[in-house]
Amino acid sequence: MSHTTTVEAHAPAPHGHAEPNGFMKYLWSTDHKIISFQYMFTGMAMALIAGFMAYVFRMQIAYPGLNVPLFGHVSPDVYNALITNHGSIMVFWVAMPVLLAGFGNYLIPLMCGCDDMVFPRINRLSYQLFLLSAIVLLVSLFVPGGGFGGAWTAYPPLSAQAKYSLTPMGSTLWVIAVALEFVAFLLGGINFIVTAMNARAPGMRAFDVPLVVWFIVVASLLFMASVGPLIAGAVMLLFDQNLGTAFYNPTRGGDPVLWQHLFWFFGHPEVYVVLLPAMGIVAEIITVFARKKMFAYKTVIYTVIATGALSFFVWAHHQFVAGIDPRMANVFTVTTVLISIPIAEMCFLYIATLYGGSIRFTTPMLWALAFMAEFLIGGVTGIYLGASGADIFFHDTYFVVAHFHYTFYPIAIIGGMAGLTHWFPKMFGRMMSERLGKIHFWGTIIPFNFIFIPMFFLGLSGEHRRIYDYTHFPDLATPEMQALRIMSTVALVVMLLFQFVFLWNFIVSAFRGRKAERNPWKATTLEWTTESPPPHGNWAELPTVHRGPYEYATPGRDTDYWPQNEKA
Amino acid sequence: MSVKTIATQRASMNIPTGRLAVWWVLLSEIVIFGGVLASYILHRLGHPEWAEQAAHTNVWAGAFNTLVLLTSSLSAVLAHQAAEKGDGPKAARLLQLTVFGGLVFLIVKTFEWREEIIHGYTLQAGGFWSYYYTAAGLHAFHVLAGMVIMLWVANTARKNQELHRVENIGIYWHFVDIVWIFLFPLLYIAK
Amino acid sequence: MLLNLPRAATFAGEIDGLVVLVTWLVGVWFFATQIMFFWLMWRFRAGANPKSQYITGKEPHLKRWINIPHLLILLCDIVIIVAAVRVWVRVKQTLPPADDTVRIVGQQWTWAFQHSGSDGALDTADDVWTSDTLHVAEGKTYHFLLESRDVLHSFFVPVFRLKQDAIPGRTITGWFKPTRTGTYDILCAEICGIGHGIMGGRVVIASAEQHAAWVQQHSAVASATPTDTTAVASAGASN
Amino acid sequence: MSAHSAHGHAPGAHAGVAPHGPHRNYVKIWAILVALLVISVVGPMTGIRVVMLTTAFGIALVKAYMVAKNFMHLDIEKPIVHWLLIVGLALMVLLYGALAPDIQKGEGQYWKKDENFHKSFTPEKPHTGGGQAQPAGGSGAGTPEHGHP
Repeated sequence: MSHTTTVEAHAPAPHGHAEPNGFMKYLWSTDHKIISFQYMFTGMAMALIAGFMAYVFRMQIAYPGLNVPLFGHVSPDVYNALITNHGSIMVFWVAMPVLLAGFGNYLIPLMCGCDDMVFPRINRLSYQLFLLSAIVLLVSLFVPGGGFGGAWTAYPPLSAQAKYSLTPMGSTLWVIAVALEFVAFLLGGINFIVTAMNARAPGMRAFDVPLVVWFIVVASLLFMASVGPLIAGAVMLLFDQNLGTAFYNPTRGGDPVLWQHLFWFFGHPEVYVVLLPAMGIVAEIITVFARKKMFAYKTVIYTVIATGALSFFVWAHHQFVAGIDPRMANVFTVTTVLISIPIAEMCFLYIATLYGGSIRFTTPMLWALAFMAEFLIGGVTGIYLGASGADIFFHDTYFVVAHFHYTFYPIAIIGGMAGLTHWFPKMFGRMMSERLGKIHFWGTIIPFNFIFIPMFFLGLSGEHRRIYDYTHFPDLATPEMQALRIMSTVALVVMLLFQFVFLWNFIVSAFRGRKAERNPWKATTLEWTTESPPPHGNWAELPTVHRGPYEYATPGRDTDYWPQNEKA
Repeated sequence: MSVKTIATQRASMNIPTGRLAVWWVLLSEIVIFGGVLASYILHRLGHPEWAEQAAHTNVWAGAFNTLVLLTSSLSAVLAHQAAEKGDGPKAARLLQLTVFGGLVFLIVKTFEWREEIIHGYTLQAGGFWSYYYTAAGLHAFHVLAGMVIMLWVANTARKNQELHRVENIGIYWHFVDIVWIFLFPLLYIAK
Repeated sequence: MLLNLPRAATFAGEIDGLVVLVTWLVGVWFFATQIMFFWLMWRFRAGANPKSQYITGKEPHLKRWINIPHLLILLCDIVIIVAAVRVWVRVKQTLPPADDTVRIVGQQWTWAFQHSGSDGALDTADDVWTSDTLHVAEGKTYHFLLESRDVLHSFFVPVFRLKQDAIPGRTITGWFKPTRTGTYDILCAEICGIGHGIMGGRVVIASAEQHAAWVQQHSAVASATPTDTTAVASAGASN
Repeated sequence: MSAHSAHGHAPGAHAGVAPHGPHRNYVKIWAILVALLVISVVGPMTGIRVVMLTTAFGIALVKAYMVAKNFMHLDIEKPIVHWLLIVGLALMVLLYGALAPDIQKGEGQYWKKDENFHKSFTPEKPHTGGGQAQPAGGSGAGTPEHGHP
């Protein structure tokens, strides 16, 4: 206690002069808020690219052989490169930067009441590595031989040997990009965890920390603990590709299945790495706009930890029919189906939080509620795939595609939108247009369901993934199935068009929107106690915390919210 | 930034921020090396015939390098001791000694590998050799990184600044040492 | 029956049954939760409930609403696990005695099938190699030896509800027993390069007699020509 | 976990130099480590496999433990640190255990590995092989883009 106060006596002093000016301020800043914007804007740009890819290959599926407007003819290798990089980008270059790095960087210091991340320069380095990885990935699309087309899971031998993939440079650059991205997020993750653990405001105990911070910390922890083997595996894959080793080459003593295990040992926790930040964002928003204390705050945290722990024991459900020993599948079925227990508990607690609330349907709240409604669909359809017996049929059909889009879309897009619209006033000091916001919301949610519901039925009729033209398969080329494909493609185009409403709203509001006061939503957490946008260093005098994060409608007070830093 | 952020100087967990961060780094390192070694052990036990490839490794070079790393760990921990006493210059000298140890390690490795490659035991010479060069190479890369950081730490420590960094880089160095302690039997002794 | 997808193998019905079971168990919870969710949204909208209540979540009478459903979900999970494992064991962990055996070889980008021929044994002179078309008899139990020449493939027959990845360097044995005649798709469900989009085949399920006739005819041809795997190339004619 | 109990490592030049318990004789510890190293090198020379394995890996564990305890000062480190290291190691054990049935074993339930499988096939490059083996119009699927770079 003593040292913190003494230190914070000279709080504003360190900064101001420390920062470079002009454009360099944006490019070279160590300020966590700037870095968060860098991550978010890069993520959004990548999202647009991946969205365009989706448009191109969905058009090809719906109208095989058609010259896709704005793109042209889609040959099989181009199609493979598009689906591969759409997946990679959406997971590694959109969901992670926006949700984990973007909101993590922005919220952790502000919600923990400190002036910056604990290692600002490492933080900057992590973004720069991330940017480099993004560039490498984009370059890989234009090298001779074309972009990598072995799917985002990059199973060898296809990914390991150019004579099979026919994309020697593309696959190498893809692996390099992914590995770089991992290193960037390791640096970032260490920063998040240590900041939240060690740099909390005086008086802020572990259970005074807002849920979103808890969730981001757990997510970073999952990432750090699971990505290692895949980094090693990526190095081995690079050697297989370029140095003639045979780690994954069965003809010379290697084993292709090894990569699948290393990949999914990371790949499944990765789902929770991106899910948890979104869940945290939703928790913050629901409590604010329901004017409610989180229902059983501590239980929520325990469920998160349980989910995180369990997520390390389920990875092989991605490999049920991949040639692993069938006896193992039974173990992983049990763990996989059981993970529904903490997740269901978490969803119930969120829903229970609405009970007795006074719900205001602002744009962020709409996104948050939509997250719950849509994610439930993704959650329950996961049971089909976790049940090994059913997965024999469902594995690698469009049922899987629909399922994980019902998890990843709510996570990356709906959760991201919820966060952006909620903290926009704090980030840019101005309010977004509610009207445009709601138009964008409905224009996104409704088409979203029309994109992916048909895919469940396509999957149920046996349609398999990653095929550029179903007319080659008599049983799959029926007019009914083609109609479903066209339906989801049309819905996709509509949804993409509605995103321009958001971009317009975002840009115009950022410059012309109504000025936002410090605490437009009347929220309790610390980030709302400083100006909007916060200055470098966040607070003139760093806050001290007196209570938990969700004191809404506390009995015996005239205001219905009680900021964490307000003296009793 | 010349002046540290306040966040960096807080210690809600009663562990100095830098040291806490190093421990998290080690967690991520454990799983990275764990991935390589697990894959290696799986294949090694699955392929008894690799033993005859492994027979060609140079135990003496490995043993000598183990000695070197153990010794450099000693100088690193002595540097930490000096830093605790607030004797920056001494800490710096000991750190430089540690860096020298790392240098010797890398030089020995270079000659060792040169010999093996000349005799045709290259990265592609067989499954064992692939893992041998990958695991040892990954480790050597960590040694190199540690040396660079350590020189930088020594430079500030010499001016009696940031003495806590001496301990932090020391912890990392000991970890690299421990990794080698396991690589030695795995790659050299087990035949 | 899943939508318009016929069942052509003994275990297809079991897998569909499992899917239906899961749908019931999961569907009930899904709709219950959604209805509750939307009802709360409507009931506690600011208009109807201007002042929110202070609820910590420790209140027993409220906590019950979480705990009881939670236990019930655990029960459903156990049911699902048991059902899933039962089907799995039946399809992947048991090998009923075979009437005939077929070798299935995946390669970029085609399926090659080695039928045992009239002597009912693999790797003999009269084996019939075909590419893209698998010929089987209704009502016979088949063992398949699944192999791959180059990259991962996945042998997927929707009407059998059967899927198994083919891994280079491994031979995976499985089984199926066709239950209705007809010609259906064989797919490759694991991306295997630029030709993945055209890699497929057809399974021809004939009545026992028709199949026997087909075998007779082609075994003769096969035993006439020297049998080694290069026959894959020529045997295309046998479609 | 509470900032109230946070005490002053942080500010000043000595930031983070926690008082590290009783003074240790590091040189002595180093000498023991070297002695152990010698044993682990001599052990294999007996040629007895059991002796070799125990000396090699048993001693590696002891050495690692000593370095961690005395040089990294794990013995007086906060419990959280022990936990995160244990978690990391436990995960690697889990990884090994779960992979062994597939990667280490040569065969399992109804599957077996055959490293020479490719020799049983016609020698030509697999993907062109796939191309040729594809008969014109088999399953109505042409084979476009073959050998297409």
